[in-house]
Amino acid sequence: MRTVTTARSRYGMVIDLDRCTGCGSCTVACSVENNIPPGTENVTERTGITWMRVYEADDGKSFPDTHSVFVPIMCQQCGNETPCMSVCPQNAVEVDPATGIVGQIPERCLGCRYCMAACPYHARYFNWWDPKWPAGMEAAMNPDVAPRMRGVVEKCNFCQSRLHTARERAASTGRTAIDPADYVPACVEACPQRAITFGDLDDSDSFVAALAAGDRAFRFLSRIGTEPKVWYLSSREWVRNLSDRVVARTRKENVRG
Amino acid sequence: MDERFIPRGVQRAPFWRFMAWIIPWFGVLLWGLYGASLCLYEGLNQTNMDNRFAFGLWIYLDLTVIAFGAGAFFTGFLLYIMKRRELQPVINTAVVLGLICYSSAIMVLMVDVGQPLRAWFTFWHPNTHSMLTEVTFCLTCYIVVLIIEYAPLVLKNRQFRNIPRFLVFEFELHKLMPVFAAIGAFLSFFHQGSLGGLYGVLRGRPFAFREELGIWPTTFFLFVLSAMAAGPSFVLVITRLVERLSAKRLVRQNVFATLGKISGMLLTIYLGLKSVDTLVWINGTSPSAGFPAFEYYQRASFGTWILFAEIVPFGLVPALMLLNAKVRNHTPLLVTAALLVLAGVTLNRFVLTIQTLSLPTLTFDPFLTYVPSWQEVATFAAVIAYGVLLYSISFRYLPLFPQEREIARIER
Amino acid sequence: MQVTRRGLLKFAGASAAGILFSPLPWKLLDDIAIWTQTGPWIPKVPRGPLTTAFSTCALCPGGCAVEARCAGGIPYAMRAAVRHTAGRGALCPVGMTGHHLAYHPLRLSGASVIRRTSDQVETDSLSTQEAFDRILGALNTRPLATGVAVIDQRPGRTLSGQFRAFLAQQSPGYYIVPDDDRLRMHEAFSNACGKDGLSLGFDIERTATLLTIGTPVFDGWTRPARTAALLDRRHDARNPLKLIHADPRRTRTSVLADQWLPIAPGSETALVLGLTNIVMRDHPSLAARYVADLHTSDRRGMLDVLSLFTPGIVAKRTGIPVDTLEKVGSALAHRKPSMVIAGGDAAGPIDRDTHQAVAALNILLGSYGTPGGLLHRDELPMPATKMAAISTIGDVPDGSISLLIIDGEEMTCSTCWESIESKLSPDGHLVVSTSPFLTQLSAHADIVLPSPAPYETAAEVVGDPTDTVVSLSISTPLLPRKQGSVEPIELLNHLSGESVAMQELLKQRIALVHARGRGMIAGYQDGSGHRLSEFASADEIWSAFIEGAVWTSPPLHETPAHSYTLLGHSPNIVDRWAARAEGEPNGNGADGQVILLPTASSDAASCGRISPLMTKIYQESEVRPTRAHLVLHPDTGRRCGVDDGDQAVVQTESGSRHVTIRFSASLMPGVAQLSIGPDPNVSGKKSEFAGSDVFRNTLSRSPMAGVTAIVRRA
Amino acid sequence: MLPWVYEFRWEPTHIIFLGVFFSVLTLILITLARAGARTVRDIRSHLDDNISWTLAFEELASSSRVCRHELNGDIQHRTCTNEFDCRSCEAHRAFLVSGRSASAAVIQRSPTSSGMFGLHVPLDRYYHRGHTWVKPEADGTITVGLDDLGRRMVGKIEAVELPGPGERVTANGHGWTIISNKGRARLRSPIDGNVIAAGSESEEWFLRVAPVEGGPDMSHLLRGPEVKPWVMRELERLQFALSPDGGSPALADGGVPVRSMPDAIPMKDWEGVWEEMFLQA
Repeated sequence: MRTVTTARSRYGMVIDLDRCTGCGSCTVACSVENNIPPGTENVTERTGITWMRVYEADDGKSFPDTHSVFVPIMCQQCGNETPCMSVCPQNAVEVDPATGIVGQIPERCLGCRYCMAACPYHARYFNWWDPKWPAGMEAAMNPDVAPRMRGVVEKCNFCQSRLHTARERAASTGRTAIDPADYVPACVEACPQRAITFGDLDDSDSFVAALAAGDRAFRFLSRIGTEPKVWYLSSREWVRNLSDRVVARTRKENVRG
Repeated sequence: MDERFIPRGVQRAPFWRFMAWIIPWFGVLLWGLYGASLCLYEGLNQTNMDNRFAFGLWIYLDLTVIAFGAGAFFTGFLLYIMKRRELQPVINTAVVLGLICYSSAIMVLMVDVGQPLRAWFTFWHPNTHSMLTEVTFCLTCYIVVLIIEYAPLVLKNRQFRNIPRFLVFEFELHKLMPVFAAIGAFLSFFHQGSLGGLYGVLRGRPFAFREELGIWPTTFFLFVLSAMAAGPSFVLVITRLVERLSAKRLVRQNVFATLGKISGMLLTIYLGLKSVDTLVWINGTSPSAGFPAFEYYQRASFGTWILFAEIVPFGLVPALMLLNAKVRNHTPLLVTAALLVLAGVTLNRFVLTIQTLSLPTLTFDPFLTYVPSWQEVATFAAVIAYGVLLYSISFRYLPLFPQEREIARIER
Repeated sequence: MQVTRRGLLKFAGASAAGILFSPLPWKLLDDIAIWTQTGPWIPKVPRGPLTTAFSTCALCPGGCAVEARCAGGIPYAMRAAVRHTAGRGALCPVGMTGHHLAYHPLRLSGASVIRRTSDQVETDSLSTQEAFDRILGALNTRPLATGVAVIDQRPGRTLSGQFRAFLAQQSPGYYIVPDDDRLRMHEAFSNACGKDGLSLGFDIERTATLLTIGTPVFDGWTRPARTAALLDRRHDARNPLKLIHADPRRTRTSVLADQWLPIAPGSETALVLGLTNIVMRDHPSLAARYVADLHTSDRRGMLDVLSLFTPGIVAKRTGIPVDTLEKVGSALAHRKPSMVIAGGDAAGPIDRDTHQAVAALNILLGSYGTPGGLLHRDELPMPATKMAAISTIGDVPDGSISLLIIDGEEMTCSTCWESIESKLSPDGHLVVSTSPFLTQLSAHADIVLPSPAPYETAAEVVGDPTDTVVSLSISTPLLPRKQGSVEPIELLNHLSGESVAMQELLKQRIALVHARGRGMIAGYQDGSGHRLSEFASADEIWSAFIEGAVWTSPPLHETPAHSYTLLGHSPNIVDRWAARAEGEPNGNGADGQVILLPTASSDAASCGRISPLMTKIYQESEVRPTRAHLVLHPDTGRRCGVDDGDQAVVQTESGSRHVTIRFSASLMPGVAQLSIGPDPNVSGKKSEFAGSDVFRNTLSRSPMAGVTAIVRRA
Repeated sequence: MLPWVYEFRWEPTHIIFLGVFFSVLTLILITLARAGARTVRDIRSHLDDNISWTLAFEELASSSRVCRHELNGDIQHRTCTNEFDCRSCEAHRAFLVSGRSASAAVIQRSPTSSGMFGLHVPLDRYYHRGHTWVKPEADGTITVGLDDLGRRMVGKIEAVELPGPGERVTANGHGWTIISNKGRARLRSPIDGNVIAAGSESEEWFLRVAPVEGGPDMSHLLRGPEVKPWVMRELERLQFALSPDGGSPALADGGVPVRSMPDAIPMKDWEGVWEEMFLQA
């Protein structure tokens, strides 16, 4: 039975692209936190597992007029018609109504990868290999997160184990709601440039809600109507135009021949 | 050597020649099984699929063979439900082809998924909103139906017929065949449609996403129709191929013509609806999702030619050919038209699976390419070899073509 | 009621059937899924009480404050100590995984003898005592007129002082530090100011106009917290920072700078002198103040050489339009405070003459000794007395070293083996490396003594060399020290016959700092700040350090030295500068010819070993290029006959490398970028130590000049 | 999937979906079970012979299903639709009623040796389409045997498996089995009756039966003028059975069938020929 919590939240994230230097700390912190194993010898950017991944996007112009921006992309936590959840044949993807977090249940995943085809953000990753750590390095695994097995899909879940910990802490101190300071995903904590803000979008007092409502805020592929809960900020217009293809200029290097 | 197992009254190649035909295919099958077992044992890292190309050759293969396998349900439907008796001569071969296509699709799916041992979870924790659940349920039921439909054929083998219990069971089962044909038609309708819906519901892939009609995206109906158009053509092409390989006439020309006519009519309806659907998609669905449709075709390898090819040379041309009685009575032209139909459906499935995944969604995504690994190709080849073997064995030992004896007699 | 056997059977049968209609068997069936999750091949997560420990990251001199989350006393995750107030609170990805290095697959388990064949490195184990004895033997029986040398890749530590003290007793003893940009910059300023032993820091937090010449300020040049401060300055409402980055390469700094000056390879001197020319021409007051008053030994020569660098000539040489140059010059002169920083890239130092020109321009701009400019640093005192002089490898005569000790190699490898090789005595030599892993240099050594991995021992962190304040802290041990590891001081003790404990030496140094009585000690745990004078003794400070704390000096604001000369004291500098007015031809891709430029992330990962998890940002995403990716402009690529994704070979006079072509329209045509940084792709593989490579012998040249290379399809 | 499984949802879509799935599954299983149950029922009520005959008839090419009234010239073309069972054939009755049908012919009493294509086909008996004959004996019993073409097809008989006295045989049902060195030839009984005596290979007949109550119904058996055209067509059919593709081995055209075909024609699958010619399913 699912416990129904009265205090509902809608957790979301705002990433300031004007502050991201593409250092990769978020990616690494995420992997450390969630016991994502190091890549195998022949891993590539297309077979690896990076729940939080930094892309480099540009304005499509050529040298020397080109401008670039680093874009960290993780599960965008779609709030409407969540594509991955609706396509999973065996309910291995769930949207927690209490938090709005889209969660993956690896023990139930068949590995059909339909959700990966469904996700427009490429935020879902498949375990192509058995999880392996160099000898002895298991000692440096996060005790709070179970490693996944080969053949299942996984993705960002806003560090769900940290939410559990925060809830336990709240329960042990007799509070009904968690302290926002207790629940911060690893990437948010790790970002050396403080580019990522996290919080409850429904809480009008939260910083994250204010940022998401600002002029600089936009979401990727907003027109497909999936209502992601991850927002991006930029004061550069061309960066905001990256949100949807219809407003972005055609990128020349994508078009070959 | 094996004469006692060959149906009476038909001539089959000498055993050694049959073996010479079987053994290379068996070798291919073994190679493919080795590739597939590598994928199962070592994991899917043996394939060239990746997180971005989460589906590859196998899903494409599945969608295509299942479309081809539609001949089984549709012929059964026409014969048993619509009482089109003229299709009786090809019902057996249609059933065998259907069984081959569906069983191979299921086998490949079992290699394709990461945790095949959990396949039953779909039944246990079904998400009824997922097209894949619908596909899984229908495929499972339908493979049972196909096996039941195939069983009487097996029991028709001379050695089984000598056993009264088998004989009577085959007789009784055959009498109930319309029930199975009806169930099969019902199930096939849904899973052919759901396979289309599989991509049509992908909101995040505007290249494949389609508006809903009722509760299904339009590709649901287009898939049903295109599969129904392809099924008879596949039966036609394979039967003709077997005729050529065995140097025998197996069915009468009028059967071919009927299959061609059915294929042509359905293809025409399909094309009409597909064109409307494409126009709605280009002008409405895709732009409103933020994707200018012309952009999909800006990649050199996947230009507008692919859309044109699907609709004109592999759609309109065979449709017009098949609707023409003269063409239908001219076997080489008829077979050419049927091959074009199959090519069109193959291309359509390719576009929906491979092109959908290679096209970028985010503005800074690259256009991707994918080349299957040898393990994937081997598994693919194993499916073909399995099909050839099962069909060859069925053709040799089971009375697939009821008209064969008669035609042979008349021709003398 | 009569109980019959039949009744019993019926009951049992019915019960079995009935159970099927209860959740029990189905729930059990469901749990099968858990078994696949907990198979023996799935690693088990550690168990134990969860605790938090504080330490300092010792992977680079940045010395970031870290908070380690531990299970059963073993750290499993690192994060920046956020409550720390001394401007830190940020970690780079390498620092975040520093605790993984102890599990590195190339970790050496004991003293090893290295056997090196043409493409392979093999190790034979050796007892520590044997290794010590062989080293002592080499010291004692060395040929006459050959010396002992220590290459200290991380100078400034207490251990460095011990090395220097040891070498002072040898004849000759060479104490060799990396010939890097920091050293060259200090040299150039010392030249210009006529004052030796300068130590300068960059006050980037207050700069308004910052011109960086190849300096990767957004890519690990300084510790992440200062990079964040730089970003904050860009959004400063009153006087925002304008960052102009000159670099032929497209780097993360090129991308993030307000303005990128994609100068032609090798034209950085021309750019600096051209800007100097513009500033002097347009701002006679500056010129008057610094040049007209004859603060140069050769005013005529200076003006002559500057006349060779007119905006037109420089625009041609650098490829930067005249009006852009004028605007940059104007910004430097007007948007004060301004500063020019050159070099600092992990791909190698830029040449001395450019540094001399940069020093001149900085002096001209008045950024020397000004807030927002270059400030003097007050270096930490050393407990050792009578220390050998600091030299670079170039200062050592050829064939003069018979015992060489290389230390600190695991963190950085800014000295390349080729420059060392010729210095070794042809009559026999022994090369010893102290490193926890097999690295680029230790793979060339004869004996490797495995030093403890990060967090296995109390290591001294002397603070960010780019900072204007000096700091000191201790990387508190968090992991048990691996059996068989040897602290370098143990080797030194063995050689010098003394027995000093590292901890005692560190305390001696802390006592010296304490004696100066300046600065603050900040704790990581609570962010508390305490004046140094509140601590009664070095022991108390030591305790605070072990619990996670840092000492920082107060900033120094010294007035500029009075006597300086823009040309410095380098002989013939004017002629060498003049030679740079004319450029070498750029690679245009014809016949596959390109100018190959080395790139590297400049954080702690610049060259040392990195966590196995770093595949996430090297291989599994495109954040950092791997050594196997050659990045080219599509036009250049096509002229070379290669396409995006092709396998290709890039060849220079010193070697060749197999690469995958990656196109980027943002790159300068005619150049190709290739990473020289660490790469989990090759880490630990034979190819890592392969005999030749494309950049061999070129690291001592400016990385921005590049080398000529041929690219062809493999 | 089931209400007690975690994740079961009481949503309409869920219920409809699973309802349809279970219905289809149930329907498949029920239909399959029905086929099974009918099989058991058929076997229990000994309908297997009938079914076998039905299937054997269906197996025949339509050109081989010639009606006896075409054979005897009553009509130009007619294909049998009643499994060669004239006893229940309305059309046959109509022909008889018309009074001009040759099927009404009475067999000759004398054992006229009638040479037909080199075969011995006496017209003093009735012929079954499965190459067995029925001859009413003077004592009121009936002998049942294999016709000359059948004997030549079987060749040298090594053994026979005959029903014992007292056993019942039914028309079109299993009669007896002949074993030769080429295999087993199963023969259909031409007539209903109770076996009185079993013959042997040396005798002309294999079974002597007592007719069932109400006298022997032999209206489905061929006689008189029907026999020759039938034999001719059977020779044709044999020719085809021996060489489906028209190649060797074949009977010499117009020649006389040899006495023992299996010896003369070294063909492996004689059982197949017998099954074909003796109308086995």
